[in-house]
Amino acid sequence: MNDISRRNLLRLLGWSSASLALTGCENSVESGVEDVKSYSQPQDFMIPGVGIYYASTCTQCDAGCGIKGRVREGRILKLEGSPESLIGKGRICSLGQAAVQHHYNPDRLKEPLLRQNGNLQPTTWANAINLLVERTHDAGDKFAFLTGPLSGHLKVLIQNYVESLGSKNHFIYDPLANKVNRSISEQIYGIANPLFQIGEAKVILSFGADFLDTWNSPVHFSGQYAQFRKANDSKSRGVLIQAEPKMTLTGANADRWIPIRPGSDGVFALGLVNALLEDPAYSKNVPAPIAEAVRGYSKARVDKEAGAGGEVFDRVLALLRQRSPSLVLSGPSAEGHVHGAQNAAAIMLLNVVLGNIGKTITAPAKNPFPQIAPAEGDTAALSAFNDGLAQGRFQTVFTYSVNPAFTAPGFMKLHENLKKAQFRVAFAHYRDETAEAADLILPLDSAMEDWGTHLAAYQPDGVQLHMQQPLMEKLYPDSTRSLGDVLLTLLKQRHPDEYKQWPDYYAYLKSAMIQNKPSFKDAAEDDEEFWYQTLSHGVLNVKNAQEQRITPDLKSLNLALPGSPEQDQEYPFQLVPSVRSNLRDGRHANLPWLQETPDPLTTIVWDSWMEIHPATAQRLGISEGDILEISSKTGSLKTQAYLFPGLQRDTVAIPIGQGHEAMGRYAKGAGVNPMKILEPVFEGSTGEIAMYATRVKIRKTNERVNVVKDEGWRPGAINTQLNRKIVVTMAASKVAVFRED
Amino acid sequence: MSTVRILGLFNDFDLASYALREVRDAYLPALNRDDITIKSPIEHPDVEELLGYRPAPIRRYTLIGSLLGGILGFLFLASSQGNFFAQQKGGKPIIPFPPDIVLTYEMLILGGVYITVLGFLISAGLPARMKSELYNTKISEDQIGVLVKSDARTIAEIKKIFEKHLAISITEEVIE
Amino acid sequence: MEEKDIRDDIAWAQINVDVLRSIEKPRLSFWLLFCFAGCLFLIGVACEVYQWRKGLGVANFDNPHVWGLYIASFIFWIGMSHSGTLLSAILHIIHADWRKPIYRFAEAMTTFSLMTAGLFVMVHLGRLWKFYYSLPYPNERWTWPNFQSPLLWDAMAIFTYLTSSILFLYVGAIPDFAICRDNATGWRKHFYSWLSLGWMGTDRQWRNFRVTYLTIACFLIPLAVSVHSIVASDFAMSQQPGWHVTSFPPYFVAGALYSGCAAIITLFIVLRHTFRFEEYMTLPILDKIGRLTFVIAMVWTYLNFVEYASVWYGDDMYAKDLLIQKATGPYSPFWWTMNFCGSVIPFLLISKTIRGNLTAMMIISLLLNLGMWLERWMIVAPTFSHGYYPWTMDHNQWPSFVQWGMVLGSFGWFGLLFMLFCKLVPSVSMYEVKEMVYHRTLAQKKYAREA
Amino acid sequence: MLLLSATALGSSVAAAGDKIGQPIEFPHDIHAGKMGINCMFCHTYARRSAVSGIPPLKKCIDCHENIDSVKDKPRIKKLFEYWKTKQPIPWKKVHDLPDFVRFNHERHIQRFYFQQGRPVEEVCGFCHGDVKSMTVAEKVKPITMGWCVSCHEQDHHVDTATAKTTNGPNDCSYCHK
Amino acid sequence: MSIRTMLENWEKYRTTHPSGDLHKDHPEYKWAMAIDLDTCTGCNACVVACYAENNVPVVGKERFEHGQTMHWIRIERYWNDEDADTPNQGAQFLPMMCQQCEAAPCETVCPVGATNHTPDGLNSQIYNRCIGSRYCSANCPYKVRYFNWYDYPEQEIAWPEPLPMQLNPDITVRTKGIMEKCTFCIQRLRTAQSTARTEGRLVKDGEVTTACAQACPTGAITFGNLADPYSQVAKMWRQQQVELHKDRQDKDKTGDNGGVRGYRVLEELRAYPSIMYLERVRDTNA
Repeated sequence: MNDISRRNLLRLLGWSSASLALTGCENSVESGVEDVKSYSQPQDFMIPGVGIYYASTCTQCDAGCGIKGRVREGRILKLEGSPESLIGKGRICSLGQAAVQHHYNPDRLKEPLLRQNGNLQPTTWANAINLLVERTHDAGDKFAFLTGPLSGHLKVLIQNYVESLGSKNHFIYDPLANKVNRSISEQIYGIANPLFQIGEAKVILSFGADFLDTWNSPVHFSGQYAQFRKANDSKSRGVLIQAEPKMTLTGANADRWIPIRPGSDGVFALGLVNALLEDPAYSKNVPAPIAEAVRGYSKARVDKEAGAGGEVFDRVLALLRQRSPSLVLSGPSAEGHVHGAQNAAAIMLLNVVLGNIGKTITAPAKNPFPQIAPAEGDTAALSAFNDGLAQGRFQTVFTYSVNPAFTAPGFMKLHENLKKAQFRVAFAHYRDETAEAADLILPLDSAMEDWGTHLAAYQPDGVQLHMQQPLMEKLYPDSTRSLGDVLLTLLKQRHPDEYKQWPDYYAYLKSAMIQNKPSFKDAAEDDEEFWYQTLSHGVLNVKNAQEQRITPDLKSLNLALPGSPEQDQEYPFQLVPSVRSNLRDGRHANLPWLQETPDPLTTIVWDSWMEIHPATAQRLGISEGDILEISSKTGSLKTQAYLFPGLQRDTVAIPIGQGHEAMGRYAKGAGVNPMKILEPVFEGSTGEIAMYATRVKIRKTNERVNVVKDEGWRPGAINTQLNRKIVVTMAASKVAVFRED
Repeated sequence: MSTVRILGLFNDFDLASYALREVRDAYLPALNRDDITIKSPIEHPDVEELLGYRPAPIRRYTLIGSLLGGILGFLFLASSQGNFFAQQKGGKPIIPFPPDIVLTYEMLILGGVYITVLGFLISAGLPARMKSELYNTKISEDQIGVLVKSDARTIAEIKKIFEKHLAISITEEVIE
Repeated sequence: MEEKDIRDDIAWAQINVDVLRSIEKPRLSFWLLFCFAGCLFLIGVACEVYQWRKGLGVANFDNPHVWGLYIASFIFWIGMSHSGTLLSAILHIIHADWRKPIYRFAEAMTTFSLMTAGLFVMVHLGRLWKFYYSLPYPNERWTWPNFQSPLLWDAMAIFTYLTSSILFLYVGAIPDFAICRDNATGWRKHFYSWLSLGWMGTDRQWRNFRVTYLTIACFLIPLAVSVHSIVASDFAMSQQPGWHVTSFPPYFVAGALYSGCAAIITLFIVLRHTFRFEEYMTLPILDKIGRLTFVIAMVWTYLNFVEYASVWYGDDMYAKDLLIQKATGPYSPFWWTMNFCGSVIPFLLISKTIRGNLTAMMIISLLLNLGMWLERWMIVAPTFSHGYYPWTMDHNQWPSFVQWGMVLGSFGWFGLLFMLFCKLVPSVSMYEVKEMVYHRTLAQKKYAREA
Repeated sequence: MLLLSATALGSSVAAAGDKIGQPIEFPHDIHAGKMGINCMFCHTYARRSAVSGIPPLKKCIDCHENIDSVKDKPRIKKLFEYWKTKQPIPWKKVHDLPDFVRFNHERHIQRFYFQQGRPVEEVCGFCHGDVKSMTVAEKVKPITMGWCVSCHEQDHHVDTATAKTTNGPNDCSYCHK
Repeated sequence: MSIRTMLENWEKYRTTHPSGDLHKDHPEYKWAMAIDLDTCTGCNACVVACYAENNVPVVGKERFEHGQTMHWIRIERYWNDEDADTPNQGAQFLPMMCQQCEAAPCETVCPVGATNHTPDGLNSQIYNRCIGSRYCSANCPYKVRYFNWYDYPEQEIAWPEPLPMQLNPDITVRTKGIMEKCTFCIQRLRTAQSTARTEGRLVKDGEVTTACAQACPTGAITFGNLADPYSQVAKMWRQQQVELHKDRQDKDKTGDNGGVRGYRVLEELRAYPSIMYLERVRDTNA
């Protein structure tokens, strides 16, 4: 079916059928009051009152789960996971559910805005396009494009566009990137994103990897986690050990949660390696120099530096010995330090020693389309972009799907540096901080209105291409556009003959897909039919994608870990800018559902808070709701205190994602943004921002507020069950195993 | 021969009762019990000792009232619970006895009280028209009135008796 | 020999004069007081309007605190209503004739506090404009209310109780209306002759009157008991900790009589003072009420203690937790005040001198009622903040000004009704005082004759 | 109380039968009556969905393109104008239940038309009246709750095959959710 | 007419629930759930899914502070009493929504009968009948009923344009003064049942599920028809030896439940909830 009839098919029936507020009036039957409209020319499967499901792809995070959207009377009502997607496997997370609120958001940009004598004025697309053309035609290397992680054909278009301008400055920025891990696994495994077979592992030791909530591909991992936990007669129930300074959701689900000192992950890992190497069974697959290097990491040292020695250490060691295959994961809290690379290396070494490679750590299938392969972001890119701005090298800058003005650490002064550029263009959905700083804001189609193709960076079980298609008519047909369309228009200006064959992005995508038809499993002969198939399934499985194997390479492994830092008297606490699953880097802060959904661990809503351990709080005379002033070397902020036992004693945590000064009614003015007080500390080898390396001091102000949270207010620091049989816990050893029938 | 009505007012009940006793003992042929009415500011049960007992059939009304209230009440409850929209609630029977008995009990009392009051009005002859009768506002204050209705001759007799017993005032009126 | 409740040698005419004085043209002070009550009532009305338009949220209810002062005050006012029945019905049956000068206003209290209680049921509803769904009327939809719900029993019981006590009050007042009629002029003449139904005090009328009055009295006693046990079952029938208590019905009834008596003392003193009823509302009578109150207070104290004990020694951990919470949690100040006012203060009534001291009695009676009001609140509120479910337990919840406003309003409303009553109905039963005097003189004559 | 209920009924009945100004005065009498077209030919959603919806514009056009005899009639002209602009016709709802009432066309038609094989005049007409005799459809039945119940409480045959009968659901949550 | 109906069905009208014979109480359907607390990670996907499916309004910070929230399903997080200081075994999560009790305390007390037990074993809430006495919530042991303290549809925060376009037309949007709660997505159930009836069959297992169960990333929530012995949920209840009509399961009488994890929250209150939880598991060797 072509685009035109598709639009008819999505013609709205009119809102009259949406149930309105239940009025207090009598239940009298009306006649001739409300209107009822009908499709003028529907497809025969469109039935009023019956929902139809269209396949698409979730763009809320970069995991790229396949989704199915329920459409009724031309309105997208709800999203479900698509069972055909190998990533989501029919499941969907809270972020995905809330995507519809991005689409219907009252604060969405409804018209292009142009900065005229200081403030932003409405303008026309035609005008905007002309401006773009004229300001970019001789930009050359003065042009820079900052985007988030990309994949699929949009990536191709963007790259082509940047090239066509003769610029090399396409920066891919991801505030929450796990770049350090990627580069180290590149180095050791030869693969940036190996697959973690969580379902297969019998024991998982995770260093702050919040794989159930925010890390890599949470929905997929959650599915695996279910298998991991399930005991059957072939395999016992998997044991999860989480070592991290601040309890993540994954940590909250661990059988054993170990509050290690921030940054000491490597020490702990090497301690285990060292202990394991005493056993020849393990030492055999480790070269001598490594064994030499780790010799120093005694249990005592682990105890001293990581604060996780003694009986805990033995338990973990015993488990790793008894239960194989195991899996050791390295998460943000391990890599977010100056010596992040060493931490990661140590952790991966542990995997090698335990012989998990090939069992629980496997290689993904080879992606046959290098062009549309996912391009992942990192924070070094932001630094580079920022430096360019600072030095005035970039005159024309575009931004898309990132909000650097909000997410960039304060010390970068990015907001000022942006001003140095002459022409700033933001492709955006909201008037967020970056858009506010731009000269031209171009409103984009929402994810429910746009076309696209996606390839996931973390792609389990073969290679799968996800299609994104509109789930309903554009809400603002004349004023929002697809970035793809815009880029095509711009590219046509540069290379008319190359691009003239495609009237719009849709046509471009379609032809591109049909071109690649041969490489997909059971693709239909007829092109149109194949296209229809593509849209109705939403996913395309790549034919016999090439298998890969991992051969660990331990040469040139840098394990030089610093000793434990001496106590900093002035800034006694380590700051953990924790990631909230609902808000992530803050891009979802304007979704009311996500703001109102309590944070799983603190149950706080609509605000920020600082987590502090009850014992520490008692020592400082801090009680829940006290407004605290948290200051680092680079800045300070004020927020409410929440007493949270899931913390290493001299650590405090503030969630990322709140503290917007713009973006919309729900986001604006809620909470604070810890990124603003990060110290300028960078990871040694990759130059990533060391997120966990900031030290802070706390001052109790005399203000006080009620913490707005879902758990009831009761005397006593933390919420327990009062010995009532609400949540009952059973020891794994007792659990009876049932055969699947 | 015309019927005459006479009202004698006495200062207290003793005088009135003496007068009555004498009227009673005079055995006036034309006079019967129902022709004599005592009007008093407070109740004097001993009037009946003088003039013989009279029935007060209130309790019969009460019985009927409560029975009606109870039976109809229960029927009403059960039948409205057991209509087409019978909905199970909290696993209890749709026609549960404890609640229905509580409500029946209330309706029983309701019926009882209402009908009793009705009975009172009927058997006490209320509301009554005052114009038709001899009445003196002193009665509601502190004096006792004795009202006798009979033929002129008897009345003459009675009038004497009243005067003998120092009636304060005596009013007469001829009916038809 | 003990002093008399009331002088024997009051001239009957004098009684009329004294009492009728109270219903003559109101003085300025009356109007001032009347306006004050009116203002209180208007506050309540304003709050209701606000709540109606915005929703119940403005009253600061929440989950789990879905009930609050409305229900507490509802029980309080229902409790008040029991005084009248106690004095007029129970004492009537046991021939305690000292009740005679004071039962009339007590009965009025019954009626009016029932009307007030009714208001609280209304304002409590989330959709007041749909309250008629709860009435059993035949309708086109074939739907009926749910007769299983104790709230329905409440509605039924209160309706019965209200109408019956109104009838009782009215029937008992007919002879007095006749007196008013005989002494009134102008519109009052018509008004009272209409009310008195042409009562002429004939022997036939008196005869039936006596039987009727006694019969209704007999009905009222079980009715009053049932009403408050039903209010109790609003709680006892639910299965929340702190409510699911077998001893609740008697406990509530005792509490009701208790607060009723206290209220009588208050109004007794007020009326005696304003209408110069020293002759009728005499200190000996006050003394008797004082003793009665003390007895009931002790009954209540006992039942109160029994409730705590049964919880404490029972193995219902939920109820026990709650009890501990009441004594130590955020509600503890009120809880202790409640117990102090309810169980300790009445011991003052032991002393005869205090029973004879109007000011002291006034203060005590007010304190007792404060205690009783708190008791109702302590029954309703804590259960919500510390019920079965740990997650929703929430100890920092406080009623908003809307709820308090309505509580004030209710007192205003009661005041208005009662003051109107005082000016339209003789608040001392004249004919019964006469009876009282008459019978005492008879008795003395007899005594003299025998001596 | 009886009076109350009476008025309740009265009001709902009073609402019935008043003419409604529709954008196009659609002649049911011609289509259903004169031409004898089955209701479900146009109201095609009624048997497949809870809401019966309104026939799509295309439905009208498909036939009327080929009926030249009436092409010049004003109503048809208007119809084609809508078609040209692809604008849906703003019909007025004739039987508009309150938003908290959920009537399911599909179930009723499936059971009484398909499973019991009764004629459409009876099945549809039971609630919509004798449409054959109307031009613009009017509300002629009360369609109040009591009216629904009066039918729900009767036993109806499940289908022609068996003698098994059931009455309509008496559970509130079937219509109110 | 009513008297006739009453006398005809007298026997039927005098029976109580749960009778112990599930098929007598619910010949066709008895919707029930099983929630595995070992795989529930507390990720809140179910909560948002419920917001999206059931037109649940957001109330905003101020109202939330007053405890006037509306979420029909909430994730509860408790800490161990033992290791409260350092939660070595993590937190304890529990998704709590209306338990659809067989003998629901809320039903009996509603003055207008706005909440009833449906033939398919649900605890229905009839919004347009509710007058807001809030007795049901007062009597609910789980406190899972949520009251519309304000006219949320009118509140600027809940559904400013064009958010109303997302509202699910299959269920009513509630106005002020009305009680509401989890309905097991009754609109989905009714649709499935209607389709099944048209095709002259019963709803198949897995044919319909609730929004929360459908979203749950770990599949911790199993929903189905308990009256169908072959349904997944029925199997789990059997396997876990939990019986609907018991207020104390046989396996618990021995003190040690033999490693069978099924239990129901506050079972001893004899409300007979329709949701079975599977005990959370922790490995003591770790």
